[in-house]
Amino acid sequence: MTLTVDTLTSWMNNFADKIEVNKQYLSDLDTPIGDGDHGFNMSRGMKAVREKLTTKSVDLQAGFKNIAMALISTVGGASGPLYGTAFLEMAKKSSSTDDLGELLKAALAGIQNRGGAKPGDKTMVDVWSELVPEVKAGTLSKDKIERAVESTKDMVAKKGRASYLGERSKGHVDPGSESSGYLFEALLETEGLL
Amino acid sequence: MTLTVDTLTSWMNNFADKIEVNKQYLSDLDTPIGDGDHGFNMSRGMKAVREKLTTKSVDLQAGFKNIAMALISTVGGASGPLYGTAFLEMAKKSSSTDDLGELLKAALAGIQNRGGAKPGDKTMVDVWSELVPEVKAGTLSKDKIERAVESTKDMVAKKGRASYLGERSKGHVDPGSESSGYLFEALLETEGLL
Amino acid sequence: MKKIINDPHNVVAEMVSGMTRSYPQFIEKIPDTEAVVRSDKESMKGKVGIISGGGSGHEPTHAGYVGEGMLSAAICGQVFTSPTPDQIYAAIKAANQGQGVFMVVKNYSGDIMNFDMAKDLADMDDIPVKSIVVDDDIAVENSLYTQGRRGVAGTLFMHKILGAAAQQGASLDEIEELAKKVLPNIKTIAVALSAATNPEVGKPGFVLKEDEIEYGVGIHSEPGYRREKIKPSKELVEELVGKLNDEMHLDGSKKYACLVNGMGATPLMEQYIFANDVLNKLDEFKIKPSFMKVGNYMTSLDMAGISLTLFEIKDDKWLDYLNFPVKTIAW
Amino acid sequence: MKKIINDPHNVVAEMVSGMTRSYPQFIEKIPDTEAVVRSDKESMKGKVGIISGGGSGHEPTHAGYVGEGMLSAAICGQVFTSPTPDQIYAAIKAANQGQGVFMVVKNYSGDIMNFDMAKDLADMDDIPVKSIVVDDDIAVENSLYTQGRRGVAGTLFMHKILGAAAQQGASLDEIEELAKKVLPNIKTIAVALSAATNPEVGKPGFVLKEDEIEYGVGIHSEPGYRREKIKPSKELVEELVGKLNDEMHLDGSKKYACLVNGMGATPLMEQYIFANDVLNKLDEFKIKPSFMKVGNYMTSLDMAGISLTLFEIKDDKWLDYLNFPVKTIAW
Ligand SMILES: Nc1ncnc2c1ncn2[C@@H]1O[C@H](COP(=O)(O)OP(=O)(O)O)[C@@H](O)[C@H]1O
Ligand SMILES: Nc1ncnc2c1ncn2[C@@H]1O[C@H](COP(=O)(O)OP(=O)(O)O)[C@@H](O)[C@H]1O
Ligand SMILES: [Mg+2]
Ligand SMILES: [Mg+2]
Ligand SMILES: [Mg+2]
Ligand SMILES: [Mg+2]
Repeated sequence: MTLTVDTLTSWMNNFADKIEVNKQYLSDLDTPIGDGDHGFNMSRGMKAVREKLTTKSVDLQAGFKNIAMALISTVGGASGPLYGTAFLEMAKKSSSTDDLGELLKAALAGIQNRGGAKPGDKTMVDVWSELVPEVKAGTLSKDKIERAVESTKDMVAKKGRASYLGERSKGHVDPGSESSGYLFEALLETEGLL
Repeated sequence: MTLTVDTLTSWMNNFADKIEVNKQYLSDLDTPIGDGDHGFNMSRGMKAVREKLTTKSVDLQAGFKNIAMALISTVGGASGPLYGTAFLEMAKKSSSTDDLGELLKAALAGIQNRGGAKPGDKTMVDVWSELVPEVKAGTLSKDKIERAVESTKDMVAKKGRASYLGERSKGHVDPGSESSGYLFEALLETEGLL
Repeated sequence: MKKIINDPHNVVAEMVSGMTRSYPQFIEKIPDTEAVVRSDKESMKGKVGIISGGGSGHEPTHAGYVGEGMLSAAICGQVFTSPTPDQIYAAIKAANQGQGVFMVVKNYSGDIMNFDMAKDLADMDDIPVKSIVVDDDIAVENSLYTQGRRGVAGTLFMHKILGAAAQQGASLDEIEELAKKVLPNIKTIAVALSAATNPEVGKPGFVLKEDEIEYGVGIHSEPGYRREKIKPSKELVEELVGKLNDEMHLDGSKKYACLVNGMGATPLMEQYIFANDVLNKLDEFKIKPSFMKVGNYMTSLDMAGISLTLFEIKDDKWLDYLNFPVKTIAW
Repeated sequence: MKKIINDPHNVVAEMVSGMTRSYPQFIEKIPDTEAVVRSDKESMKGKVGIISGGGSGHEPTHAGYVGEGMLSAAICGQVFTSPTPDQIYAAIKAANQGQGVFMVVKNYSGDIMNFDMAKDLADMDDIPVKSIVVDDDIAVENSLYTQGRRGVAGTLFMHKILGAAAQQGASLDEIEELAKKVLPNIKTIAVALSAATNPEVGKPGFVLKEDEIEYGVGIHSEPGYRREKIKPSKELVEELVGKLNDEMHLDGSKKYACLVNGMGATPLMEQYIFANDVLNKLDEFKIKPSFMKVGNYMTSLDMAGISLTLFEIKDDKWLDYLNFPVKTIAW
């Protein structure tokens, strides 16, 4: 459960692959309750991340920082600062630990700080707050990821663009939760990590 | 073949009826080679004419002038000044004659003067120049009117909006010729006139 | 047809009312007409009046250009239909300050005849009236034997130049001379993605397929010269600047003004992208426009498309006229 | 999707390039960004910088309002996507003249977070930065527990007022106080006839039937509060002014500014007809707007529809700010 520059790189490349494959699907999820661009936003960002990762970072902190800066400066929208902040917080934390659970905990705190969302607000926070403890406990599974993502479907959005819909945001999976699900799936699939 | 205030009135009311019934058709004719408004233009004008005719004019000249002014001030477009001028010229002429052939001859001269079109230019001039001699000769017929109107179909427009189409104006009846055809039909149908 | 209107037969009256009431500082209605005149009468004193008009549906043309430094009055005809002589005559009288009135007419049979009749009426009142007929659209073949070419978006430059000259005190004869000199240097060509729907007619002038465009369309949905599949903006520019070059022989040692004009339903984003490609293409000719505008200036109701106007500035004074400050709704 | 573009992924860069190159007298690009700053640096000297920005697709917002008397700089994000903090930070630096910078932000999660992060960056440089979050759209319920309301066309008035105040020398604190006072008096509501098509997405945000409209739609095709059959303009006005009245309690003894805003594909003729009906309806409240504008000011790509903004002018100074002359592309 400790992260290295190499495992970080393969985790991120895997995440980038998933985003690329599901770009249209993520944007489709963002259409009924948002503005239909989440897939394109994430794809733009992960292309920049992949670009950065072609040069090997000196250490974990540099790696996280590079990823954070790439996301912050290319994604925009709501997901840009949120994912960007998550990786920036992991960069900060990585000076004192390389434990994945600890790093992700810091990331979640950063997301909540930046966006002010609580669990139940139908945002990526729902997936992160559900799954970070699972990572720490070593019990993350594909099934749990799926359930965490699906759980956002029946929620009423309180933050983000979907919140303008009120009750009508019900019945749709939150796009940022879906992309966060991919991040955790990519983690699960990264060999030698969990 | 002499015109009176009463026969002028029934001629015009009959013409107005025909315009109203065929308003959409005239606009449809104006769509492929013009701007699709000829029927609406004429209908606006003939409504105003009908309104004017509810008060009986003192004499033929006043009658023609009223009609001319109604058309000039409500139709607009190309057909407004042309029909307007036609009736204005008949008003002028009616101080010296009440012969229908003479009056219509003056009207045609006015139309040509105003618009500069010659026979063969695919305008209402084609119908007028074909049919005015028939009226003078007492040989106007439904058939001749129809043929005069139809003859514009294969012409290439040289004046009016249709002229911007060049060769592509071929194959469509000229809308102003069709409405002029109605004017002559209305004349033919006016009892005690021809 | 989905439109924000009330009665399709009453759109012009309501439009003119909305325009004059929204902008009373610039324009007011001439009573009993659908024509408008400057509210600021002081600014017209002692000047030649410049008037323009035509069918409605080209908003902000024509009323949007009435105001100090530009038009004195404008006449709003029915949609796509020339205004009537009595209304034009009313505008002439409202614009006349004893120095005469100059009429900017676009080359359509209806406009020419109605403005002519209005001039006849003004003659009887001894109001000196002169005019120019604008025919900037190069999509149509030029010919002595037909109607000739249509007047389209380039008319905007004519309004601006004559308006500035009149404001600076040019006489009626000087205005006429200026108009004649300017006219042959303004050329326009358009491309349409969809036709306009006249509210009274209820259906579009023509229908293009989901992937089709048409070059050379007029501002009343008159058909153009070629239909083909939609192309990238760059290639549309290639075609349109090519046509303009055939006509004008673009030359890097000369000065030009440029107008990229949206037809009504085309977003500004697309217009700016198109403008960017126009500037790239003009670069190849070593031309950097001395004056440029991008926006909805001479529209055609809800038509989607763009027209491109180039205007060779033969005299630096013309550039000053273009830059001369005005107080209007829309310049 | 039929659009005059080249590459759907490159529309913003080409649009900004077209805009800055067409109007070099007003704006120029900030190097390595899609942000623009006033060309006339002299006009910014010693003044608080006012900046604004957000996703693109709302042209002429935001870059069209950069110029003397209005915005100092504007940041153009991807279509309907908040710009990134580094670009906002570049605009802050370009706008800062030692008096600090005030940011006008619209109430979207993305905008708020990105502008916040930019402020953090500016803090490290000791550039004083303050901001206001505009949330004028009354279509959405106001609530302390959610995101709250969207920022839409009323933002235009905020830009104008703060821009004028800054130009006249107001300090950063004074600007903040002014912004806070103005904010609760600006309210907007919209009606859509069709949704926008983001070029990257390739299909409209939602689809309305040939005879359907939707009230309360946002400027990114966010769904509104009710769908129904198309109505005459008068009745649309009845609904929209009714909603505004519920919120603002319209009062003939008070002063108002009014903005009738076209969403991109709606012809000006329809906007003026709608404006006429708005003025009729306001007449019933004995209100005659002290300031009015009609046109495409805050668009949503090719969306068809109109928004109506009313702004209660609580202080005559605000009216002076609205009338203060500016040099911009689009005000
Ligand atoms: N305040 C917030 N806190 C946490 N997550 C948020 C917040 N606002 C939005 N999100 C997440 O961002 C996602 C939308 O991202 P994206 O579509 O890229 O941005 P935008 O909404 O600006 O278009 C939402 O699905 C949600 O998960
Ligand atoms: N110069 C002209 N001389 C004679 N008739 C003309 C001329 N120009 C146009 N017309 C006639 O006017 C008709 C079109 O009228 P209308 O559609 O009402 O006007 P507009 O073309 O202005 O829309 C044409 O069909 C033609 O018969
Ligand atoms: Mg989104
Ligand atoms: Mg016609
Ligand atoms: Mg017409
Ligand atoms: Mg977005």
